[in-house]
Amino acid sequence: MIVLDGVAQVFDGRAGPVQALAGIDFEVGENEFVAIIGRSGCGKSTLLRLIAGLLPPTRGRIFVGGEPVTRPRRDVSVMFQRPALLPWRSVLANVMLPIEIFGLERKSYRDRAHELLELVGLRGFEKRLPHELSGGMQQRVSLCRSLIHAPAVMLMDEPFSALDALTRTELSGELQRIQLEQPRTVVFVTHSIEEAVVLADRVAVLTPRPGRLRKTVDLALPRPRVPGRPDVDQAGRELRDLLTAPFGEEAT
Amino acid sequence: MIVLDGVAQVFDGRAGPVQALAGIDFEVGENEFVAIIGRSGCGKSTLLRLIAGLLPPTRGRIFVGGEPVTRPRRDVSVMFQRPALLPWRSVLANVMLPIEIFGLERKSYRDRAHELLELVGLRGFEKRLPHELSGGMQQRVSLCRSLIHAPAVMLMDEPFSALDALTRTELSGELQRIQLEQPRTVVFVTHSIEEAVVLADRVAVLTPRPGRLRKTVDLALPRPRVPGRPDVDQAGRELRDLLTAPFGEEAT
Amino acid sequence: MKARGAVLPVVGVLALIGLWWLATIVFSIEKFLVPSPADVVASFLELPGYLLGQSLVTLAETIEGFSLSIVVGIPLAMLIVRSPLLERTFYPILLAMNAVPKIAVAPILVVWFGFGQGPKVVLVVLVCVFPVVISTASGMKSTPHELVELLRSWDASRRQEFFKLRFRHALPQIFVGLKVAISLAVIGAVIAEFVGADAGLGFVIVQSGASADTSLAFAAMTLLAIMSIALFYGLAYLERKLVPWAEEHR
Amino acid sequence: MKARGAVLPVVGVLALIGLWWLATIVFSIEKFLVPSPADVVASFLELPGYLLGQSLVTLAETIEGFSLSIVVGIPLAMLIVRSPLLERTFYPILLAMNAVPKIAVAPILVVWFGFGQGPKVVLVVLVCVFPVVISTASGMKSTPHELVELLRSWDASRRQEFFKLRFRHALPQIFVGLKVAISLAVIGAVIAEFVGADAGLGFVIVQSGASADTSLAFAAMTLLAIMSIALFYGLAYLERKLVPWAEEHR
Amino acid sequence: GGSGGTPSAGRDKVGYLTSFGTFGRDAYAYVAQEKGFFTEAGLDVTITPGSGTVDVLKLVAGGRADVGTADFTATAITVAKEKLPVTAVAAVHQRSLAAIISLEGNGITRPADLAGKKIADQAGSTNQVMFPVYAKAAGLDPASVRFVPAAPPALPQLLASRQVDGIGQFVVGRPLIEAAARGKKAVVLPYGDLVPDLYGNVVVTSKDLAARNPALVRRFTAALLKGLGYAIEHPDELGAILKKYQPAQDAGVAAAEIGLMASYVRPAGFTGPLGQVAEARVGKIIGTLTDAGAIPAGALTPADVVSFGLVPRS
Ligand SMILES: Nc1ncnc2c1ncn2[C@@H]1O[C@H](COP(=O)(O)OP(=O)(O)OP(=O)(O)O)[C@@H](O)[C@H]1O
Ligand SMILES: Nc1ncnc2c1ncn2[C@@H]1O[C@H](COP(=O)(O)OP(=O)(O)OP(=O)(O)O)[C@@H](O)[C@H]1O
Ligand SMILES: Cc1ncc(C[n+]2csc(CCO)c2C)c(N)n1
Ligand SMILES: [Mg+2]
Ligand SMILES: [Mg+2]
Repeated sequence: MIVLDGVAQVFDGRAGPVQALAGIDFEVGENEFVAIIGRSGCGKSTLLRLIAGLLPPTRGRIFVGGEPVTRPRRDVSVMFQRPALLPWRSVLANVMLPIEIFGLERKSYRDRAHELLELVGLRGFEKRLPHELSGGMQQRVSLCRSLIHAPAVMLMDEPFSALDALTRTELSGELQRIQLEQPRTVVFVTHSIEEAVVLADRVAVLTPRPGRLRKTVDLALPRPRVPGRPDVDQAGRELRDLLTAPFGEEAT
Repeated sequence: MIVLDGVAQVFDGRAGPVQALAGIDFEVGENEFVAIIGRSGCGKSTLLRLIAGLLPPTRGRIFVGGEPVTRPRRDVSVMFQRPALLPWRSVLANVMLPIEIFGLERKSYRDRAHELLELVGLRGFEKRLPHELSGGMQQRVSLCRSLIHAPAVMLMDEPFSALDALTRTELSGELQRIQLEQPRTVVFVTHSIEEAVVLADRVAVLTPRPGRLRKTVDLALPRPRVPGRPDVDQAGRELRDLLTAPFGEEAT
Repeated sequence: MKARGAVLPVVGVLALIGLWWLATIVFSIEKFLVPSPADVVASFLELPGYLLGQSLVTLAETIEGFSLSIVVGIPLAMLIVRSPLLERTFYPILLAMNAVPKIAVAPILVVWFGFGQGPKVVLVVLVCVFPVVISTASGMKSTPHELVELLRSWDASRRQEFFKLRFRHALPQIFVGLKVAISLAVIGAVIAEFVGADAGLGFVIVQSGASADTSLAFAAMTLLAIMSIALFYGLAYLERKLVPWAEEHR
Repeated sequence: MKARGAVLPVVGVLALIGLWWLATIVFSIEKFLVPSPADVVASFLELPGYLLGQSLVTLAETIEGFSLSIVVGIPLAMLIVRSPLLERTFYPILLAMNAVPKIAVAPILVVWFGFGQGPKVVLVVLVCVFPVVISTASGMKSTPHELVELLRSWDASRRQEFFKLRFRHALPQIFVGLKVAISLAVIGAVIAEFVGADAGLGFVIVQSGASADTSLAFAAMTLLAIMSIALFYGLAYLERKLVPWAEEHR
Repeated sequence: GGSGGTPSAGRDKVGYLTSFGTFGRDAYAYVAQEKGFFTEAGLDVTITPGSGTVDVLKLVAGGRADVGTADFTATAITVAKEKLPVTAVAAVHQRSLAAIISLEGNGITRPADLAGKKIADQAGSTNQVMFPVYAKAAGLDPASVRFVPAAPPALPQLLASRQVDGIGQFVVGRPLIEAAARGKKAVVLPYGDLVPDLYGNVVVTSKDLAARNPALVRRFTAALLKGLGYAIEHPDELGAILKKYQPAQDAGVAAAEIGLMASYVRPAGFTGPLGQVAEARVGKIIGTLTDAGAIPAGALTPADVVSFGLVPRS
């Protein structure tokens, strides 16, 4: 579904260029759930923006569904690292925004919006403005917005980073359920190994800046997975050990 | 050092009032490190803003160092949940901002700023502007800024939420080391039980909205603590069980 | 902002009038130069109906021209924001048009458009389209990059990017432009009336000027000031209705 | 924005001149109404030294008045932002002053300040202080709440809040105000020169207007346009130097 | 600047305002300056272009200028209505320059042709105020002529572009109008032909200065009138002199204007000294203005508006 071929990204800043990503060759299969793990600043968000067609790569080529990516596609949805809510829109109106943009019939999606808000624990907050919400609540609104329509590819950038452990577990459980019911291609950036192990079919580990693909780990554990299950926890420990181990030749 | 006496907070929004905190009675001793845990939207950030004197409580009284809090104090520093960097200032200039505000001599703090940036892995980014940084890098700049001077009280709102597991562990280790060398009163909001167990002398658990003090847990484990040490992990498990258990009469 | 909110502006205006009155007395300024508020009120009371009628003429021209400026200026600003090429090409033209003193152009407009309302409305547009364009364009350009990227990620059309995002984001700044423009609009209408009109407050001012009836001229100018202030607060009211989300929480 | 960046504005202006020329030919507009660019250039070449000298007079008044507006306007805006009380009291006064057509005030200013540069500078200030104040105030008010709270958390003084934060945040909007004001400043100087002046481009326009020497009037207006555009781009250049952080990344 | 370059030691400073700008019709002041008449009179004169009668009167009354030139009719009305403390001390034009100017082909050759026509003029100008008087003298119903107000600079353009049939002008405006109309001949209908009593411009000063320093006022008036006399006798020189002080002016037009003006400064049969103002005539003008409704009855006496003691005598 997604193919990255020799992708590199260099940003030109005031204080000289920054190499964010270098020589990424990577594929994500149809309906595969891939988690991306890597140290802060290694280029995870940049990678998502490249796949989303929001940024042309400095080098290399990117394909989604067999077509080269030149601009954003409607069947690819992005949930950004920051909530990016429109400050003048109520919670509900923010969630409904993609529906408006796609010109879909609002009425038929309004119930879904309410369901999603209920699911993430924001019932009763539909009419509030973003600045009246806590950080985690804003992130949950952003999550609902990215789930309101059913894209073929979902790119999610640390979707649960501002949430408490409990809500996090609940929501990652929900995400797993949705994925089992209606499988999609998901690229999911996270800092939580536990989350990666519960959700992902495969975990891609990036090296620190410039981000290269250090390793990918297949997780062939039966679903639904829950944290605490011995095999899940075991996979988590292995992944953690891998991450803590010194880098080989790729280390900066 | 910090005393909260019957503190409650109600926000008046367009869509009616929201009770964020209700009847909080709580004390933090001098040089005590208290971690606050609670579900998203339960009022943790609001609690910090109240202690910082940025918001007058709807009900109740707050004291810091024996004096009632009516406005922000310079010996209390806040690290906000969002990085809140000045977009036109370079990384270094953002870190130096409190020094400028306090009218302290810049030269003598510049080295410290460089050290802190080095510590959080931002060496070489001193001259960049915030929008050239990744989310986690911005958060680390904000962390350096809150550490540049030595306040008596530090209020930290999910300081490591945007960081990967490794950086997180490193930085919480650093924070522990600093706290051992120069003890301060710290109120530390976190969603990570592991972090709370490693850092805190005491963990305060809030109920969901409206936030009430559900329980406080003393952690009398020897320092320095590292994750993976059996007693630390054990405390973590206990805390997690406590959180996952259904609420008593306080449940919403 | 209810009843109490109206007290201070009134105090401010009363203070201004008091100062003016005091000045005419203390510096014994001649009436033909600066009449006292009493003279001005007396002048108004001589011809209240006539003066209000003339005010309505000026008001109509002002509102017509101002509305037209919005209709012309906002799409122009969008074009400018959309294409840096158009920006670089159009801006200097706009600037050149804006740089010409309108009083110097007014006679040409009269020759072209005759003595009716036409040239007045055109002049109002010429005077106030620039602040509308520049503030709208600046407001739309300052839309946070992350929100623009959000809409782009959905492959939103340019139109959607403008109307659902940039325009809404720019509203506070657009209103600053409109507030500057509305005063200019009133003045533009008056200037146009200086040149070839037989009605409107500008005409009253010229005519009273011709006979050094300074009190009458001041009465007309006071009516202009009232009109201008009322229009400004009308805009401010509209702004509060349209941009209710607290200003600082952007 | 180097050499290539200058091409488009030049193209725009040339297109404008071309259109103007074409119009004078196609509609066979009489020279006394709208002279062709050739007539205007000929008019300029008759008295190049004189006209440039008059331009300098107007330029000096413009820059003096404009600078004074900044010096007066920005602190005023700070007062307004600082205290809603002052805002509600001052705004109507400012509005009233802004609402009065300045041409009507010009003679009074001459009586008070004499025939020198004084009344011209005062008029320029009266004309352009309002956009400066309103855009500065609006820019400072729109500072994100989280940044204001950050500074408050350090118990920063009001002065620091203004200079380290609000002012810097408002700079792009302040520049919008300045860009609107600079054109008004030029026009203000010209209007002031209509009355009680014996130098400046405004004086040249009055003289030529009354003698139906439209080519000369257009030459003067062209010089004004050039001056105005140059000042505008000077401001734009200053803005790029002072606000280098990309506009959208706020 | 308008003042001469000679040192001003020991001379009295006088600020002078022309009636409107620095056209040929007002250029005699520069002649007096250039020919040294002011210096001879012990005066250091600064010439500033005025911006119309009312502004001149205000500036003189307010003490910003010592002396100025203004239309007499407008001065009388202004003094009567607004009690401006100004007074006339000499006449520049013995007959009013006010006129209606039209163009050949507009169907206007004589005053009676004005019936049913559209005339543009500055709001409240002398031409408009005095039109009923002129119309009556011409046997015309004033109501049959439609006046549309327009700013002075627009007038020639409105006429040339045929937006209107005629415009209010001074007779000396003929060269300008013909220049603007490119080839077409102007038709000039001077009010003075039918209403010969009206004065044109007069020299005005403040009542205060007239009382305080009458000698200075006399000296100035004499020197200015000497310049006026020289100007109408040497129109060719005037163009060059004006051009020297005001480079933007057209020397040819200025010479033509002053040439046309000569017979209004010194009309045929006029034997009095330059600048003369006759009390009886002023009384008659006031009567006419009162009849025309321009000033309230009994609001003005000749002495209110003219300091006959300062007026030049032979
Ligand atoms: N300015 C405000 N206006 C209205 N309601 C507010 C405001 N700030 C916070 N709230 C409400 O107060 C409650 C607590 O918010 P707070 O930000 O303190 O939560 P939190 O515990 O920090 O959550 P998180 O973990 O998601 O950051 C929320 O329900 C929120 O909607
Ligand atoms: N617009 C930009 N201009 C310049 N440099 C940039 C820009 N965006 C990102 N970078 C740089 O690219 C690198 C990767 O950034 P990116 O945001 O992709 O990191 P990340 O892996 O998402 O980090 P985090 O976990 O902290 O969010 C960083 O070094 C950052 O400084
Ligand atoms: C009463 C009166 N008439 C005319 C003018 C203005 N003015 C001076 S020269 C000129 C002729 C050029 O068209 C005109 C109209 C005035 N100020 N006052
Ligand atoms: Mg990121
Ligand atoms: Mg929070």
